[in-house]
Amino acid sequence: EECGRISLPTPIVHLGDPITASCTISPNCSHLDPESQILWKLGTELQPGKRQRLADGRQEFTITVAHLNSPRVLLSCCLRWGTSLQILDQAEVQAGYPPAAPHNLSCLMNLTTNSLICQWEPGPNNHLSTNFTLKSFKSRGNCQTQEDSIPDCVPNDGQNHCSIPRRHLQLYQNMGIWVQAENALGTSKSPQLCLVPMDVVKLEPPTLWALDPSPEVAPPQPGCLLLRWEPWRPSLYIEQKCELRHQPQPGEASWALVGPLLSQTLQYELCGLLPSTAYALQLRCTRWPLPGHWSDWSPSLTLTTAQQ
Amino acid sequence: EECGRISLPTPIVHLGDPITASCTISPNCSHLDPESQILWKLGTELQPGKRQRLADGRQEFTITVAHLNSPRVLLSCCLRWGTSLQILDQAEVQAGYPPAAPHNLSCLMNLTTNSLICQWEPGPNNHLSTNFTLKSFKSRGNCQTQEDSIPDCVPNDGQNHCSIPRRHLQLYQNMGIWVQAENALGTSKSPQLCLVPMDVVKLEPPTLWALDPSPEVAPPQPGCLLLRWEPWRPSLYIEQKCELRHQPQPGEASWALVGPLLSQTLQYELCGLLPSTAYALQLRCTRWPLPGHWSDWSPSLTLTTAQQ
Amino acid sequence: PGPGSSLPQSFLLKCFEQMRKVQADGTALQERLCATYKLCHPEELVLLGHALGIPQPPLSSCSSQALQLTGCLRQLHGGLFLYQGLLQALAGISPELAPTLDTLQLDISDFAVNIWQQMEELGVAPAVPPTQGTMPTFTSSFQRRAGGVLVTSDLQSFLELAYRALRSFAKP
Repeated sequence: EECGRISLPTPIVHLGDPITASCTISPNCSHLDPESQILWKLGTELQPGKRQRLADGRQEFTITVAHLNSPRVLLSCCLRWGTSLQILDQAEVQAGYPPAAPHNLSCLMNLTTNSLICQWEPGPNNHLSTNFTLKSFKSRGNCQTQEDSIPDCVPNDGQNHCSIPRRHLQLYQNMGIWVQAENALGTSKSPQLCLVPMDVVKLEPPTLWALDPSPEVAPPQPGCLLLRWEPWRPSLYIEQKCELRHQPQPGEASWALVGPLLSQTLQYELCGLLPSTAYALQLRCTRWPLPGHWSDWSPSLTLTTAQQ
Repeated sequence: EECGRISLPTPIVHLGDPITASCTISPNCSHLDPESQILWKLGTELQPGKRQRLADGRQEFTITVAHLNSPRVLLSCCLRWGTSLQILDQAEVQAGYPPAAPHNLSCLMNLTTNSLICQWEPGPNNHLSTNFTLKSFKSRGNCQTQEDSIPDCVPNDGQNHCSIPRRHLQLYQNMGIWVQAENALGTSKSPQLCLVPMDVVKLEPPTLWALDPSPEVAPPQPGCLLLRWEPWRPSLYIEQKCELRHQPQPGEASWALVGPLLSQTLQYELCGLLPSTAYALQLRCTRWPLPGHWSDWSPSLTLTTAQQ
Repeated sequence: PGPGSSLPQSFLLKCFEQMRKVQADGTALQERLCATYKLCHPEELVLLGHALGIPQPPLSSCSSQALQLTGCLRQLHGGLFLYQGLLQALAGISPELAPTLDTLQLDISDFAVNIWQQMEELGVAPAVPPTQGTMPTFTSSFQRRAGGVLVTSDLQSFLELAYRALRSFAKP
């Protein structure tokens, strides 16, 4: 037969809130004589319980913790038995806060993985296990009305980003997106974004080459460099503009910017540079005139201008 | 209505074997007049077909390839139609060999992943999609009789190793293990291993430290070094022996070996070395006296002996 | 003003981008059908096309002789809707080609939605959305691959004509 059984109103409370637990001692607990003392162990601290006799003859010992100030407390109902303290039952009480609203939600359309990748900041630690879900729906207008729902995107454990696969997206239509955070004490929602996936496309960097002098291509003037570039191949169908930056090496001087430039150029002469000087050159592109994000800068190309 | 349909006795044959295909032309194929010529396209090579009239009025054109010498052939049944050659049907014929018996099967018990990892060599390419399966059973004796079967271990695509998880293993019992290879033309089996998982345990390397002189520890004699080491923590329950190797730096001379040594030594004085010379030191351990595999050598520890 | 001055610039820019994407997807599918199955020329599959009964959508209102905005948009949408159905009928073409086929279908459906919404904004959308007619049945993997060659080839010419029509609508 079982001697003690703890019951809790709820295993999870707000941090700082009170909690009352009761330990019911069954009458036929043979080791128990009426005068046995029941003690509560709160974490490692011993506290007496308030004794009550129930109608059915069972004894009940209650304890009230005024403010539960640690996220996890072990509560044990113990019986003093000779010189030892016997643990009859144990319960775990968790304390925390309802989830704060996730913030800084932002999304990028990734054409390599063909998915919309959204990330957010979860907000302060609420001490409780919290599930984040990226929710979204397709919408005609500016996301006031929901046309078709999109399956929830559940991030891997502990991660604060999620990828919505291509088959759930309409790349050229508005969609409403937000993050929901949920734990035992409540639910919160981030502000809702309203975006068109293709308008948040971020391209991979273009490729920049030096143009080697050849019969058709005259060598560059002093203080000039001959370049050519090509956008990232999978984005060839997207109209883009690019910008070039250059910096004499070693790189104390700041970058100089040249743009806007066409996204595809077979031959470009960059002039106005110092003669016989090494330059680091980088290019980036963005969808244009339709909206999009700038790609990262291409890897640095280092070229040296001709002598005077 | 369908004009032509290819039928093959089998889509997969032995490399070098003959194959006969037939293309049946339906009578109501409106574009077909009795004299139309049916040609076979074997890969890119055109060949005439032998014409036969079937009882039900349909025409059948057959082709026999004496020796199918390439692993994959596209066979097309074509109709000369005006100036063009119309493809009526196309079949894919594969040719290869039954799988060779996998060989060099070996297994190691990995205490980090807590699984028995077996690897093998698949044998020559048989040109056909081949499935490898690691099969095993628990056995009392020397694997002649099968007590309990163990679920098949199916490697990821293209990999020639597989891990049998702990829950399927009895670490101190014999088990029979072999690899089965199967493709459309047959099945083959590797020779069977009979092993006890713990007897093929391979430990992670021990950790080797220099023993810094301190009040309790006198500085080492010239030509000596003070060391201590500890086996890999998760293997502390396993009785082991170790061996040390050292090599003066820079390392032209070969390694000198010292062993057997206890698996755990709080203080060890290594002598017989050249004074004021840098030495690279490494340690490895193995389960002992029970069988096991040597661990890899520990990362190199470089110490310099005192002056004379 | 030109026949299409009522078409917003952003709609046209999106259309051109979507068309180039669908054409790129179509080319990818054609290249793979050619590389893997040596099915490189639609002309070799004309007879089979007749036998399978692969329909070709009308685009008369988009031709230069009879260019008409509403009619062209409706035929463009109708054609895209038909191609969605045809590509769906090709499902099971082969494990290697399935991803390319899926991308093509998704991009065509996105494009069709864009056209439909623009027609609604212009108040010229058909009262009843189109419903798919009977599709050809492809009874073997060869027929699905041959169908893939024929459908993508027709789709490329369809898009070429539509691109030129929209280009002329874009001129002020």
